[in-house]
Amino acid sequence: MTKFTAGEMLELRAQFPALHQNVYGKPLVYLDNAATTQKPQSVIDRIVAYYSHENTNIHRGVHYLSQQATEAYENARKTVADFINAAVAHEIIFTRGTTESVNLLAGSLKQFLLQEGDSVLISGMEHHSNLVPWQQICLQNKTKLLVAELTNKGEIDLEQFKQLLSQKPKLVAITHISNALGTINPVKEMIRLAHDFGIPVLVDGAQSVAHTTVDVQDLDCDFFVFSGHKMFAPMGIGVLYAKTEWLEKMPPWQFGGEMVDQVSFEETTFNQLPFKFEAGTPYVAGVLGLEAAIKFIRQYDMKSLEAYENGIVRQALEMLQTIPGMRFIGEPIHRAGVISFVVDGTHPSDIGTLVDKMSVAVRTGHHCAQPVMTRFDVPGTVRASFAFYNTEEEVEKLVKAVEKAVSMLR
Amino acid sequence: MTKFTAGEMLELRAQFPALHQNVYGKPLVYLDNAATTQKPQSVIDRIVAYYSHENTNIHRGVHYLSQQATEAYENARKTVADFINAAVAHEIIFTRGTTESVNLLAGSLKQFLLQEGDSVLISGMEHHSNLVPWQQICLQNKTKLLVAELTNKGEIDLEQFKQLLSQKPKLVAITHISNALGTINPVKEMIRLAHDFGIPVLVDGAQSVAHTTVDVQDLDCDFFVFSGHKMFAPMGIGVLYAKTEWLEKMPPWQFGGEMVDQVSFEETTFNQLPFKFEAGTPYVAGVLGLEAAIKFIRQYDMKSLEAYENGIVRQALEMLQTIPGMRFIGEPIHRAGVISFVVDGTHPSDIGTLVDKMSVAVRTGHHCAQPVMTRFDVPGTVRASFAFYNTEEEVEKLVKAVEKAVSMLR
Amino acid sequence: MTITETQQEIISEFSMFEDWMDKYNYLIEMGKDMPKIDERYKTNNHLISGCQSRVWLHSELKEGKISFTADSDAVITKGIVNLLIRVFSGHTPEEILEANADFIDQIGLKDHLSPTRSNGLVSMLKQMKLYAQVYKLKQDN
Amino acid sequence: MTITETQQEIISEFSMFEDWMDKYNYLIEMGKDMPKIDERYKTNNHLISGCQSRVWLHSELKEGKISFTADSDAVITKGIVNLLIRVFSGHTPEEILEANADFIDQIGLKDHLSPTRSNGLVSMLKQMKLYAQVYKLKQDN
Ligand SMILES: Cc1ncc(COP(=O)(O)O)c(C=O)c1O
Ligand SMILES: Cc1ncc(COP(=O)(O)O)c(C=O)c1O
Repeated sequence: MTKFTAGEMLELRAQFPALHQNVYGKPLVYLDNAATTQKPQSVIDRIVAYYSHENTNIHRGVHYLSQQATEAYENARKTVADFINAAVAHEIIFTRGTTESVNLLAGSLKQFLLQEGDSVLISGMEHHSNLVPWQQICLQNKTKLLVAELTNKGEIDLEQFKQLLSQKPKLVAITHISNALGTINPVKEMIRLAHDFGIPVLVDGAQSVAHTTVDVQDLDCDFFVFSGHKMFAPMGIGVLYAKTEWLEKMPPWQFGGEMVDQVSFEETTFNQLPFKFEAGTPYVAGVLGLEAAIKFIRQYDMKSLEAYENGIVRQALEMLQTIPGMRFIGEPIHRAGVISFVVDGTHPSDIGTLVDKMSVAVRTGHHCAQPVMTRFDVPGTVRASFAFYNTEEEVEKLVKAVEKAVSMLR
Repeated sequence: MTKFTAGEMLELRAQFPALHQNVYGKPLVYLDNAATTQKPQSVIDRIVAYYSHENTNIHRGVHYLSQQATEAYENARKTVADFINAAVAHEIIFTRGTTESVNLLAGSLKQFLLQEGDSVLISGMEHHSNLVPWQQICLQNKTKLLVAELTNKGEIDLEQFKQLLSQKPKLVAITHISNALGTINPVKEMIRLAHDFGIPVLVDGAQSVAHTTVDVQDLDCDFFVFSGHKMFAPMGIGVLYAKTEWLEKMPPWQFGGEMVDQVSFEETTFNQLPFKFEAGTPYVAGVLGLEAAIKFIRQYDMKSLEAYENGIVRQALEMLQTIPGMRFIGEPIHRAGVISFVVDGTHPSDIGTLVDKMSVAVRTGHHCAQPVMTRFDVPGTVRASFAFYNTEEEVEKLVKAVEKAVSMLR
Repeated sequence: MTITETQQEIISEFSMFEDWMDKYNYLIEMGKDMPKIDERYKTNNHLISGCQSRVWLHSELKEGKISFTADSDAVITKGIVNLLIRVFSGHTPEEILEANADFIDQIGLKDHLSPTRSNGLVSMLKQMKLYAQVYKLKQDN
Repeated sequence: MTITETQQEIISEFSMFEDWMDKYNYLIEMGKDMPKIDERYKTNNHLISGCQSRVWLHSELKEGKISFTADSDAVITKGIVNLLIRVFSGHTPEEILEANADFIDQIGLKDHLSPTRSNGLVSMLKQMKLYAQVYKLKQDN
């Protein structure tokens, strides 16, 4: 593993135009990366090139532009498959994002897998997007929702998880990395445990793809979902990965466009994989932008990026904890680029408002994980979330801003 | 109404970079606009500006960028509402496109409107995206699918339509303009007829928004759906318009993200309109790109654009019909920018392949409207589809290319 | 003092601040100073939705004039509510319904006014006007 | 002639064409000249999916060698199928399985080879190899 020098980091950072702007007259310190990441110039350029010279509707078109764009689109699918090491390209289904991926899966599985009396197992740290779809389907199909509890450190209680597995839920749906706590779950281990009971596992990778190398075959997960916009790609594009055997069993969820084969008023037969699941005109520019983001990341050694980012996060934790009254929500042993905290005697939204005025962009609130807030009995948290383009200097600015905010509020 | 001069048209056309490129060494003649339109520079620039300086996740964020982007996003909703004259902005729900809009509607209505023994009325010229969702829901819910038949000219048989209405279907779903035939349906009249029976009407506006002024209050439709990419906006963004009274009755369809209000493991309450229907991180860049496209169109007088485009289409029809064996599929009295045809003794795909080599991009096949092909007993058609940036010269090139192709094939 | 006069007074107070720090310090001050709401009104019924922090608002009509009391778990939010109360409390429903809240803009809190702002200043204003509307209807009947 | 030799022959034929017109005229020619398929094989069973035009492909094993016949409703497609038949017909399953179809690229029809191309040249090739595979399995048993 090669270590990144500060100079190399600045070069990488220079490629993100949105990071180089002033807010309230001072340089923006962008620490809301768990919500969405900024985009490198190469991603922006790819979109511009597409709309300037390549734009067309794809599949079934015989004309030149359509042929070219179709090939580019399908090549991008291969790039994405490689990126998470899917066995074949058709296991990559393009969606709008993590939320739609989960909804697609839920909408399809509920037709044959999740029936009355069955159960689905999630964890206590799920984002609403990997919670509410299951909850609602459970309500519709009279299926039971089982919840793996969290320890005080904000980790999944593995013992209780194992007990819940013995109730034989039909599906386990867990997040790889918690956007509210920063916890990295031992998903590989958890998948092994679930598979011992013959239970398929969905991993919500929204927070992991930008921070660590993902290998779906090594994890052996049955389903994996993520969003482009959280990994330096455009908004509006995401992925559902599923093992072929599942995709073959799953009925389609949305209808129309390229996903059909033969249509009469009486019946419709559906197209082969992956098209069966991609209804309507595909978002070609988004898919090519996602490919550009992957190519951007791949220029670097992911392990080095991860190590650099972990260093930044460690520094932030150390400095923040010197602030009197600092309470971290989530103190997992394995943590990715998210730090959630409250400060005794202050409200998270007040801190957010004040540090914003000091040009530091953090998020406050429940982070779409209200049950986590309930579990830790806080009205919300302040969340600083990092990407590999953040610097030590920015960490210092964050800490100063929080210190100042706290001193104003007390 | 001011008439466009040829010079003004060239100025407008100059703003579309993708129209100014060579294919096989000759200038591209892009006549596949019903599949997707090209984008003006202002739309591309808007996307670039967003990702370069404004990119962030919206709603609930207290920091500066998030506030700004949230406001921009909600302002764009107002622009879209104005564009189709919706009564209030929250009647605009952002989706991925027409297909998703119809699926959202179908997925929501099936929960309370379309039950066993009920029926849904569509027409014989629907795009698969406004056919298969209803067909599949009918299959699931044992609802009947009624189909308004087409005349030999490719128009809806209004007499039969009225008879079908008297069977009291629960919903009428019809296209405004047929992408396969070019027919402009008398939707205002048809909505009036349906409302006389108390039946709500969905209008598929995928082909109309780029070609004519749409006023949903004047039409009095209950639902209206369209795609950005067919009206000079980015791919991956679309709209579901619905009257407030319907949106209030409709249960949400996708879950997660901003669409919830309170979440516990036991239950979830949903957010107010329009958020209830927008699950997951919104595609902000797409929405702002759609707004930019609307602003682009609004610089011009829509009636003049329409008149110009109609002139081009008339010219194409007149010139094409001099080709021996030419048979138009669809000869409606009211036609928008689509011409579908076959030439006796030739196969559409052969013509498509050959005119492509002459740098003319048309589409061949069933245009995702297989029942129309069955109705007219053709294996597919050649479809030339126009936008207001096409020129008389391009029409001449199209006709020459088709002539040459036919002479080669015979 | 009329509503407009109070607003003018607030505007001139704020005009003395040199930077955002002074301004927010003052808001925090006002948040801390806000008269306590009766605890029994801190129920879900009095909660204003659309705020990231919780805001409870209570109103009473006494001799034709509305008095507002409120609380919030966030102190800046409380400061802003306190401003609103100072402006609107003690006035008749009609006066409140006619008044605008332009002073917010002029004291540089405009960004809190965005309809999408999660601290919900707009929701508070709406709720106050709603109360005024209800009292007016009651009087008219 | 071996498969490779036929491919070489076709490549040199195509090398004489000056432009795309000549080439497609030749393909059209070959489409029109293609020996008729027995009408009873023009059924859905023989239809190749993934083509915009319909293509029917039939095969027979005679004395260890496969002969292909085909038809299509589109004449350029027919011309391309005819090329494929000329190359592969009359060879053993093993020969067909081992052969590549690189000549397509060299005669400038590469764009028809894209897996997403709707005229389904790839599907035709696949189907021919599939037949060869099946006959080989039958022989081996
Ligand atoms: C009439 C009509 N309806 C629906 C659609 C589907 O639109 P989209 O693919 O953008 O979802 C189209 C375009 O293909 C169309 O022309
Ligand atoms: C863990 C997790 N899951 C799901 C989501 C939802 O992703 P999206 O909003 O892109 O659909 C997010 C991001 O908000 C997340 O952090």
